[in-house]
Amino acid sequence: MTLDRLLPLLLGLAWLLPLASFAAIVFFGPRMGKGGKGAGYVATAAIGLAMVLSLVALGGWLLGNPVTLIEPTAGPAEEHAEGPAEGHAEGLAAGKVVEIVRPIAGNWYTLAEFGSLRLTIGYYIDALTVVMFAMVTLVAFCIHVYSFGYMHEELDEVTDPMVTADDGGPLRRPGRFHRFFQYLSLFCFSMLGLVVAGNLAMVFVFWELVGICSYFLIGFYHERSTATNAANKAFIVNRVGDFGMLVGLMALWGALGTLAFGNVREAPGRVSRGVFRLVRSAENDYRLTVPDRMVRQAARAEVEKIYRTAPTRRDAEEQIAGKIPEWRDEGYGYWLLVIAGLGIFCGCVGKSAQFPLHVWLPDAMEGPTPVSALIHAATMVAAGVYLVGRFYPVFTPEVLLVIAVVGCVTLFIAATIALVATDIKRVLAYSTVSQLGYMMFALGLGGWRAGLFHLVNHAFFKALLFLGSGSVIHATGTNEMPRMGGLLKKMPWTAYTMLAGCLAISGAGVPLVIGLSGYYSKDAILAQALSAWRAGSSPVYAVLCVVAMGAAALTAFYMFRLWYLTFLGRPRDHHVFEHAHESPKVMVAPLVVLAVFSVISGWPVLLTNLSLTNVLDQARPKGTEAGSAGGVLIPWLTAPAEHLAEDHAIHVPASLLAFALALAGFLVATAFYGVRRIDPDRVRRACAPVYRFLRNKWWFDELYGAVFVRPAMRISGWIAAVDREGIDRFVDGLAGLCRRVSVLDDWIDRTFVDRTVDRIAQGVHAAGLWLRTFQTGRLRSYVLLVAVGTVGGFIIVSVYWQFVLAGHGRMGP
Amino acid sequence: MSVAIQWHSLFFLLMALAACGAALAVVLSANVVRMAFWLVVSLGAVAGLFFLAGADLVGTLQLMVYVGGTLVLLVFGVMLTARQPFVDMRTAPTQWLVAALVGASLLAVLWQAALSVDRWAGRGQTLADRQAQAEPTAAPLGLALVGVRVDKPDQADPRLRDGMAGYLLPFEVISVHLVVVLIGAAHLARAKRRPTSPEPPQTPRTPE
Amino acid sequence: MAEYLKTFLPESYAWLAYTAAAAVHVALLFVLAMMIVAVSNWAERKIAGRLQDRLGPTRVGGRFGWLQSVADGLKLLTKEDLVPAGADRFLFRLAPYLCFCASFSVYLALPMASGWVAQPMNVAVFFVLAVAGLEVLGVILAGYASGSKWSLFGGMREAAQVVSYEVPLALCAAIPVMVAGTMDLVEIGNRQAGGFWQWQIFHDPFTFLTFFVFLTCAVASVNRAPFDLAEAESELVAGFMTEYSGFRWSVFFMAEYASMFAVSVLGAILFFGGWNGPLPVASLLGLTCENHPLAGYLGGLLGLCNLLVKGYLGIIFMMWLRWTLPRLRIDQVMTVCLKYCIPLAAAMLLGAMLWCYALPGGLWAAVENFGG
Amino acid sequence: MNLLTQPVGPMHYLLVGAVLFVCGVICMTAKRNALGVLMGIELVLNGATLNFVAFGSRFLRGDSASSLGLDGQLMALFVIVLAAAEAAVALAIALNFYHTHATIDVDDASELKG
Repeated sequence: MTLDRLLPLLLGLAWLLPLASFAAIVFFGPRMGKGGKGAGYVATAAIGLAMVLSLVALGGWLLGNPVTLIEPTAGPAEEHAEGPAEGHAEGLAAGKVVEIVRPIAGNWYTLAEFGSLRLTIGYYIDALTVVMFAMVTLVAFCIHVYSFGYMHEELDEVTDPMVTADDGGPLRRPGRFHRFFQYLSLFCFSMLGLVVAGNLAMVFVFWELVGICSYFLIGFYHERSTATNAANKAFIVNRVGDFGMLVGLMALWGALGTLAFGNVREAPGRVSRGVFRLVRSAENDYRLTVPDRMVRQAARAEVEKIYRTAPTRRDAEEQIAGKIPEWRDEGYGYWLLVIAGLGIFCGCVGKSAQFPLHVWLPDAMEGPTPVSALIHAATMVAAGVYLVGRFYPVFTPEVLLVIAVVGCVTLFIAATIALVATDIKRVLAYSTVSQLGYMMFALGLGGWRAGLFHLVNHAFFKALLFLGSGSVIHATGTNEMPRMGGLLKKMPWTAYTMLAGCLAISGAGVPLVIGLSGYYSKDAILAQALSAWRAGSSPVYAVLCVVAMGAAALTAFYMFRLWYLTFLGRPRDHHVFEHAHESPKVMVAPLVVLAVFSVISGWPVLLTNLSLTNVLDQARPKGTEAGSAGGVLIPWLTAPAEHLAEDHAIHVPASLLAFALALAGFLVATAFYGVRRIDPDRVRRACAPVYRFLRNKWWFDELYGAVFVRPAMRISGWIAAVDREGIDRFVDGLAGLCRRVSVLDDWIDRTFVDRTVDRIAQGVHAAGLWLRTFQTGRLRSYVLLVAVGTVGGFIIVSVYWQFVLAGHGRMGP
Repeated sequence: MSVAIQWHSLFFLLMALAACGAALAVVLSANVVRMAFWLVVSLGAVAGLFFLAGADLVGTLQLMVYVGGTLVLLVFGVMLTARQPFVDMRTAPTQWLVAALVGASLLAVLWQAALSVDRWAGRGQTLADRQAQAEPTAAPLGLALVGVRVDKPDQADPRLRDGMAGYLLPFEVISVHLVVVLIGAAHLARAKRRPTSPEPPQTPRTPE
Repeated sequence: MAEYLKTFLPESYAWLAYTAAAAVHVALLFVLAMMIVAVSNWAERKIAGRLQDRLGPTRVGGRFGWLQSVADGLKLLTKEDLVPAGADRFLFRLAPYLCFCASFSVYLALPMASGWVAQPMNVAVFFVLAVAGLEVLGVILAGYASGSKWSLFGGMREAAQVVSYEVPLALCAAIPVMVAGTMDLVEIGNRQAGGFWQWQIFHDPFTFLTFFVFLTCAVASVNRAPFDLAEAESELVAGFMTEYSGFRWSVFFMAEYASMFAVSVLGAILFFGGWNGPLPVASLLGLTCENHPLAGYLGGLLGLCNLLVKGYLGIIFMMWLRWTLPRLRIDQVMTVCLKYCIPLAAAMLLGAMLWCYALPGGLWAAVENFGG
Repeated sequence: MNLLTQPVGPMHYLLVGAVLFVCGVICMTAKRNALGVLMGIELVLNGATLNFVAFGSRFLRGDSASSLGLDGQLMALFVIVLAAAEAAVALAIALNFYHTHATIDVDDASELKG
């Protein structure tokens, strides 16, 4: 079996296994063992099997497509870029790049065809897909295992101290162990479907499925009003993004007539082009060009004009075909492409909690901690980044700039808020937002590989951090860091694995030699930023670069603040401290596994070309390897080729700078909380306005409340008033009129209709009384009547025959 | 012309006379058991008529189902209810008269109808013709019941020829009908506990 | 035969030929039936004696008392023929003849050897079953007409029993019919020509099991012990025959033996190859019509002997049963029919059907195919 | 009309059928015993069956093309089977009636009188 056939099979199975588990739990969940414990085994087995399949697929991919290094080809950057970019390109293009491997695209099943729209269940498999599969299933498996420990209370009746029941005491409710795993399974299915999806329609479906799972899981403790509010918030905020995504989808579909990513061989010799090859066609050297159909769509007015003037249809078509390059140069259709890109990115903003839609993610921490780890750190929010990466070839430079700016703003805002948050999970949530911002930022600056590399690494260490914090919460029963402290002795495994996570996220390592995973990816991002600064002609890039660097320091600071507050120092709440204990093995084991991955996932395999970055690079969209420069709308845009950032001139300073900043953050945090040289309270008082600003999360919630929520409420109040005063009155009047008419009608009914009917009924009654005399109740007289009737009928028919029909011919021969 | 005596006709006459005579006897006998006996004779003679008409399967079935099954059941019923007052139940002479009148008029109509078509007289055939036409009917009938008509190969419509014209559906319907009827009859006729009190009978107990 | 006779007669007397042929057939069959009755009567006494560890008839006609039947017949003929006062005289007199007619009519369609049959019939199996079932009418009428409580009970029991047992009997008969693919008894018998492994009882496991159900139902349908409730002498004096004596009583007796033999022969033809012996002696010796009409005649005689032996084995088996097993109660009789025989027969029918579908050639052909 | 020298045709069967039918009707009208009525029904059904067989028989008609053929016999089969079913139910009803009213006089079954 070739890889083309094997991979869809393996990944398809890995994708559908959680669905099977979901279905099984939906139907039989409550009956699976005591309290639904079997549901956990089923779900874990499913995702475990999916993990094995994904790892086999990964192995198969690596065997079938070994990483090969080639000389970078001269890309469009060299040809088009003017000014400083050229110099770099000439001087620095020394490194080798990874050969791009053709993706495997196809359809499993066609759902429906409406005209030219084909809704299919397709796949688009490249190195990114395979790596994502392995990562998602691995992390999900760890989290499933961990959930056995974390959710074990749900096996029995649960007492929820945070909800007051009707009788005033804490709410008691039956456990929902199986339901938790049911949602986890559905979520895994949706996420894997999103990753393997071969077209945008499918992506959208799974996108929404992921959203609904998130909704379910955030609202898992649905008796708590905070949880339901958070679930609603997440759902609604995501809808805002999805609206943009729908706009993008429609723009693409309307202009291109297809939603498939890659080229799909529908029949031998017939290949339908996907979006990627339409936008970056091989004839055009994979350069981003506006497709013909899109140009035509945009230049509809001209097309109609030609049709009106041209003598025949064929002439018109020929004229149009001749004019299309001209129109393209005039910029027709480019806007459409930009809108499509912005729309898709809008969806990603919602899902990946980017500014300005980042507000839902911290609230989503109301869900159980494994959910936070799985969804709101490792996978679902990564979906946005993943989609940006997947859809990368279609983004125009302008869109890329927007992405970079949004990412930059997000990473900065989130990092600042994380500085002052005290809820351990919220710190991590803001850190997640910030890290996602980093990924977007990298992608926007052309750092495709850097962004996705960070995505994978982040999934490992953020899952680790969340699970660790879950372990802490599990042990202490509180989320508030000020009530913790000194837990290092009580729970060493959790503490040290979390330390590994903190180091990883901060980018610790020996500069230029070796480091934890975060070191590599964050380095790559910052190097790309530096590269863009140096390649770009605009100060915007400088600002972006500086902000990102600064936020790196903040990252180190808040992470170590978290760690110090939690694990070091004197116990601040003795009750909590006494209560604390190390978590059970089933929770610790996933922590260790994830810690190992957080440490090593960035390391290359010695003596080979094999490393996560190189494997990811195999999936790099064709035509983006050489970067881009200059947009049609804004001329100074640039996204330098990524291999340029590996040059020592950029890489070394970026690396050192990043390390220095992280170290600075770490030292400051140590000074504040580790050795307590600086009293945090004093600083807080000194910068009270800033503190309040950050403490209130930049007043985003209040801002949205004032700008969107309250006006909406007020408008709806007005509308309700109109409804009450205008429409209701009108309807009431109509009803009154109806009553009058019906009174009249009633009179007519009684006087005329009823009397007629009564008469008829009386007549029928009398006839019945007369007829009943014939029903003697004697069987024999009935038979007699039947016989007499038969004879009579015969006689009548024959007489009729004789006298009426006799003249028209006789029966018989 | 003693040569041309048609044996077939002779036997027909015998059987027809037996059937009609026995039927008349059924009408005229007052004793219900004798009625049953004469009915047996009449139906047996009808079975003979079926054989004479070349319908051997129908004749056998008549013997088996009708005479052997239905009538035994009937006689069984007669015996179950054979208390002396019911064995000889006389009918009023006026009712006899009315019945006879109606019957006679019906017979007149039917008789006239039977004689009115010349083709039905069956003239102009020889015994040899008939014997040449004698053929087994069991297999074609069975095939027709399962939906294959072998006797009508000249059917124009190929869909009908390919078996749609058979009697599969009526066969199934009648089979199910028979099962339902038998179960229903068993349920109806099952022995019930007589209520000892003057109260109306209780709800029938469910059969075990 | 009529054709043969016609050659001797002038054209205008052809009807005489038919009449003569019919008369000969009837006479032959009647003699056969009478012989069977006589021999069975004697055999029954002897077998009963042996089974009860006594000698049975020994005096009349030499050593084995083989003239006992004749003596019995003479005795019965000379007995006074009584008609009870409360009886329905007409039906009382008619009933025994009706009984005998029914069981004798069965012989019309029973072939005695290949082609030796009074009336070749396309639906012979069916006809035999139908006519054999008519015997019950005579019994019922006898029971009623006697005007006696015992007789009426006997008749009712008979009616219930026979109507019930006809169902599994017909089902069991349907299985060999289905296997053979015809209802013509001559055809069924001819298909089993060859060795005993060609007999239909060895066609497949289902027919093998079916035979035993058939046996049970056959015994029940001819009212033999242990199903002889209609004439249960310990409870009903003698059942429907209580009031009969003399010649009429003997007619009932004849009817019983005649139908016993008829059912045995039917079973023999359906399951045991009919006139085909366990080894194909006749064809080995060349006794077939193809060689010479006379040879065919001899072969037919041999077949007749075969069939008589088989039929007699059946009768002897029934006698053995009668003198061995106690009588069942009426509810047990009904239970055996409704709860065991019918479901078993239906299951066998289904099984045989599937077998025919899967292995049309039967067990032997399957084995042969397997070997080849 | 010398029946002995003339071939039998459907007409003769029809006449026999008519006699049976009429006898059945008279039975149904004149007999007070429920089982007598039942027997009348059987006679009527047999008269009808006879007609079917007669029309379906190739034996009786020279023009076999216009005969009912097997259809007539099939109808007859159905009639016989349905008659069996009918007899079973009717007998069950009669017995039930006998159980509840201690009589089988159909004239006593007049509770549904109008």
